Amino acid sequence: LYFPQNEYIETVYVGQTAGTPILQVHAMMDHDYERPHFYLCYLSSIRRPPYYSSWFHLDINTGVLYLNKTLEESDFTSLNQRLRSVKKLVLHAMVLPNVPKKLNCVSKNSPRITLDFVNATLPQCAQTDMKELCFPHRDTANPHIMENRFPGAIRQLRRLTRLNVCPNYTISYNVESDSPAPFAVNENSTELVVTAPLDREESECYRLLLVCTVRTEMVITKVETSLDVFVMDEDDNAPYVNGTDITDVVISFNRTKGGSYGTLFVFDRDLTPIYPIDKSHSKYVGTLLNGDSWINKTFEIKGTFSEKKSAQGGIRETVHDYQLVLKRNLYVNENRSVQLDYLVNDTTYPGLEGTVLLHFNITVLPVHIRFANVTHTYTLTRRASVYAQVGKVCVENCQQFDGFSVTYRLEVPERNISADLQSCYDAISITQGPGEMWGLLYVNDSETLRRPECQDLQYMVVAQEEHTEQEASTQIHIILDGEARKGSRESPQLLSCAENRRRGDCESRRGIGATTGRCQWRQGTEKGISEHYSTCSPDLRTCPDGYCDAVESKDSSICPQDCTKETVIGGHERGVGNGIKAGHGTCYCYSERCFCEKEDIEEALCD
Amino acid sequence: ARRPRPCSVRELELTVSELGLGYDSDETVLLRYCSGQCTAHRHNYDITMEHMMKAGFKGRRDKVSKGPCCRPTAFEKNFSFLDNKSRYHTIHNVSAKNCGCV
Amino acid sequence: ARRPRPCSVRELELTVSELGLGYDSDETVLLRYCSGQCTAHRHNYDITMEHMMKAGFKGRRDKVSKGPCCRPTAFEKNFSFLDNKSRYHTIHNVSAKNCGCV
Amino acid sequence: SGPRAQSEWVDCIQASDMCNQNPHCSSRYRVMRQCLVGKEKEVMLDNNRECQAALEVLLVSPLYDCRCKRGMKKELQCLQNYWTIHMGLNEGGDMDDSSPYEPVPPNRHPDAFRLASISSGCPDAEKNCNPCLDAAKACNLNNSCKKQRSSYIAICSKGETCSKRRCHRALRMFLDRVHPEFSHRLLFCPCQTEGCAERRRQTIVPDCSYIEGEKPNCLELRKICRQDSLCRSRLADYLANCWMPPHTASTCPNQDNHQACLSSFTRLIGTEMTPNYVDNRFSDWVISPWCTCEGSGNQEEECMNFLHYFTNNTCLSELFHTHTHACISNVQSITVCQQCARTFRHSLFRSTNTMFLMFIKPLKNRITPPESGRDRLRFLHFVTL
Repeated sequence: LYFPQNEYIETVYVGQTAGTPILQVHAMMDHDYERPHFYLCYLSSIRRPPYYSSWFHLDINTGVLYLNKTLEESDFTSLNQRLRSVKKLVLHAMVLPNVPKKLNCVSKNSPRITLDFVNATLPQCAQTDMKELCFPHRDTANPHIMENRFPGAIRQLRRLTRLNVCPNYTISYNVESDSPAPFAVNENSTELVVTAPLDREESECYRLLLVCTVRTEMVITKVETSLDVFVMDEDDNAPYVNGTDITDVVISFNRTKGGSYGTLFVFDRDLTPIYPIDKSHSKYVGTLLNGDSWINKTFEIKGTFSEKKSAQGGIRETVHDYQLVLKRNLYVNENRSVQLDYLVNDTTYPGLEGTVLLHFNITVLPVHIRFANVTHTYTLTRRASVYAQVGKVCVENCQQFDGFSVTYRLEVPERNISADLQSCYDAISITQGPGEMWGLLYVNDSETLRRPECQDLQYMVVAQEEHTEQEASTQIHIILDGEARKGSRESPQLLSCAENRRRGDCESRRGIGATTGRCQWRQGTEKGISEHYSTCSPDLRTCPDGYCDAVESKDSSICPQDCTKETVIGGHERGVGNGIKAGHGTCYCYSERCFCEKEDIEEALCD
Repeated sequence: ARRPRPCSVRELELTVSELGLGYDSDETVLLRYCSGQCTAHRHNYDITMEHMMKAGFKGRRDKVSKGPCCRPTAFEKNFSFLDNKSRYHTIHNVSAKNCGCV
Repeated sequence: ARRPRPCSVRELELTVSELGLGYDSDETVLLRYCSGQCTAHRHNYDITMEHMMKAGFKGRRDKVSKGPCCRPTAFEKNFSFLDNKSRYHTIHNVSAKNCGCV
Repeated sequence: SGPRAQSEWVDCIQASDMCNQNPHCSSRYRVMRQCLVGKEKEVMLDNNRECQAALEVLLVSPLYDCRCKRGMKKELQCLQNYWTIHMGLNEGGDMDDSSPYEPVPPNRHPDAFRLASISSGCPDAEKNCNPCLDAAKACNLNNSCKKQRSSYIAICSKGETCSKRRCHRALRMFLDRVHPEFSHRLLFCPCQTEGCAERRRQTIVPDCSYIEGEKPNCLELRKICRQDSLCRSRLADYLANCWMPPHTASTCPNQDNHQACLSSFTRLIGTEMTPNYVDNRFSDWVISPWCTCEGSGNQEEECMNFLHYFTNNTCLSELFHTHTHACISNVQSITVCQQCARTFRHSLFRSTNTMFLMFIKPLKNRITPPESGRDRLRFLHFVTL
């Protein structure tokens, strides 16, 4: 048994006599053998009922609430509700299929009856307009009827407190709706009745038009009001697959823990509420059917669901999507094919077909660590400064790798060479940022670059995969161009190119990280704060590019535009984490802080 | 002639765009800046520096300040505003809270 | 071009008479003074002041300092000497102990 | 007896002190606090004899009738004391709470005039006037407002690393310390351009204070709010001062007291139930907490009813109507299930208040136009020949 309505509102007046009907509560059957027994009960924690509850009586069979005593003015004043010209009497009703020993209100299914007690007498017929006669003053809650249940009365249309106000009026009701709806009015009891079981998946809500006809000798008046009747969902639909229940998944370069690789969808015409969070999520349960330990150790299925509207009729339904997710990183040499079966079970569906079986055909391909068979040749001027970037080395497909790491190292191919020549190879080093799959070649010792004996440098770059130690190597050839100078010494502390604020200074000065030996000027063109601000850089290919790479992070003066965490004065926008994403005019940096300001700056002097 | 005003906080209402920092915002800000004379705060050092500047600094070309400067001694913490593209920015140390001869 | 030297303490040996304070004494003093660049210590305030000066201060003629000044942040306490007429004198705050951009 | 005069209310800190000075009351007060600790409070209240006995004593103590003053010192402690008693009395279920704050005094002087200063619209002549920009300018020229505004913006606009909790606290401090003349003007400036409406939407720095990942269900958000004394109190106060059931004559409670509604709406900002403009529409704007009624299952109507406290609030929308000729987003009740609208072949236009109904051919024209509000009552009179 359940109440289709969780709130009833009516007004009571001084002078209304004992036995006066006030309103009628209704209960709907869950099973046809149930017979409702109605009781008043008391929700508030003090088990003692409010003292005014004795003024009312709820008929155990009909659910009609009557006055148990005539309401006096003293009753009104006895209610210690300050500030109220209309005082509120709150009762709760309960329905049981039998007669209980002890009445314990369960708040979830005890509709609240709110009676506005007015310190005045019931308006006479002349002062009662048709609306008041036909329908309750304030809109009460809309009925909610569980689908697949039995027909029955859902609401008393007649305003019971006004039954005898206009004795020579005859009041009748009927119900209309635009599209066919299984509702009617019981002319004898003036109750609105649902005449057939409802199906939420067909219609979630019926908007009815209640027509109250008031006949007097001379005039017929019709008063209409609309009423929404909602249909409550229960799990009466099995899950189904729309299209395919099988998907092929290939795992190759990206084999990282947490990666998702394939999705299958299961549909359910029923609802899956997200509130309350703790209860609603347990409805669908999924189980991996394979006993294979490798599969259990490696994969999991992540299920999420969302509500959508059906194409036909816009009825709410649920889509569950199931994604194959890696539980761990896979080694590069993992190479196998498996089929994963996942049983989805709609745990609250009573029928037998409450499950759907999903199939993930998984192919894990090995990853080969190899260089493209191309000789990598780089040209580098002997004037390059320390930390100048020479180039990037990367095994094949490295940009798509995830879930494992590859490290790079330089090796000198020729063994039997003089110590002098051996030291030439100190000129270049390789480095790698955290999580980066490529290596960056950079000048490690600029003095060596300028030694005449150091001509062309041939290195072996060896790439090694972390777990399997699979290796690959390739030869790189660095051609040193420009004039060698014996014993030339670089000034011990190279300046940061970023300190220069004007093109002239910038392009005339050496700077740390400068690939050509000289700093490079970038001229901004836009007004205001722009990502294309003017600045002086060691290498415009990599600085500024919004990314503090592995070489730049070796020394904060190489490319403060990308790496600084210091204060920036002037109009600017910070990069994510660090650096200057956008600046006003020219951006330049000293060790303590950076500045972005309009270009035409003379030396700032004291006055 | 009127006695030159001593170093003190002055106020000027302008839009954020008019600050010249490159931000494009029509919001207004009450900019407080320092201006005024500091002659009354000079030390022997300043008199010596002025003399050295006139007498030529024994061949050196160092530039020195001829006297105390009227400068902010404290800034208003920060000033936040919404620019004309509905993005928030916060500028630090743009408006003087107190001024002094330093 | 050499990078402009930042604001720091500089030293110069000269006689007391050369201080330009009017004392006549051949005793020598190691005068410490402040000189050098303060551009690296500017605030948003200074960039704004500079912009205002160029853009014309909304009709005002207030003079403002365009940036931090390289100034003594502490003085050597005092310096005593015997002048050429064998009389002792003590001068205060004539030599900088520390310098800073303020 | 009319509403109690302002000074008559005992605040719940004084009431708690008075109870603590009475051994009979203080012991029960301690018991009650134990009863409400932890998740089992419903069971404890219903079945534990000691809890029930304690509640009976406290019902006749000063704690039953105490209230809190908005913005009072130790406001949170006062509210916690209030809920110690009233949490136990709440009828359970999803009934709306009564406000723990002192009732708003009757609206002696219609505040339409004062509202004019808050929401002064644009003189039609001035094309690109932007009342929200003017509000920001006014704030920036007031030392305290500028300082407080910069403070919360600096905290709330830290991008990915912003802390919603710290941002909410900073917003509450701004709204507590700055005079409503400035804060209300920033929040409720009437707009006639999208630029202005976007600035208005940005006032509370929504990326940090409002938007957060996937929207929770509104009933879930209400549950979370009710677990926090401050949020619960301010939500109850908002409903008390801003919500009028759809078909009642006046648009605002307390005799059309818009100002009281604005204040209680503003005090919701910085709690879990922080409301904001959902987009930069300037006329047909919608205000809502960050939540959805999707996934409400069988409680969609209850969820929509709760959401309507914000999205269909005649008191809030009325506020701007007089100043901005904005079309009221007086949406009656957004039909809870779209399907209802279709089955009955009538449609609610969001921005106008007109409804076309299939109607029985009248012999005489209507007596009274359909009223606003959910049960559109229609009177058709026939004279029997």
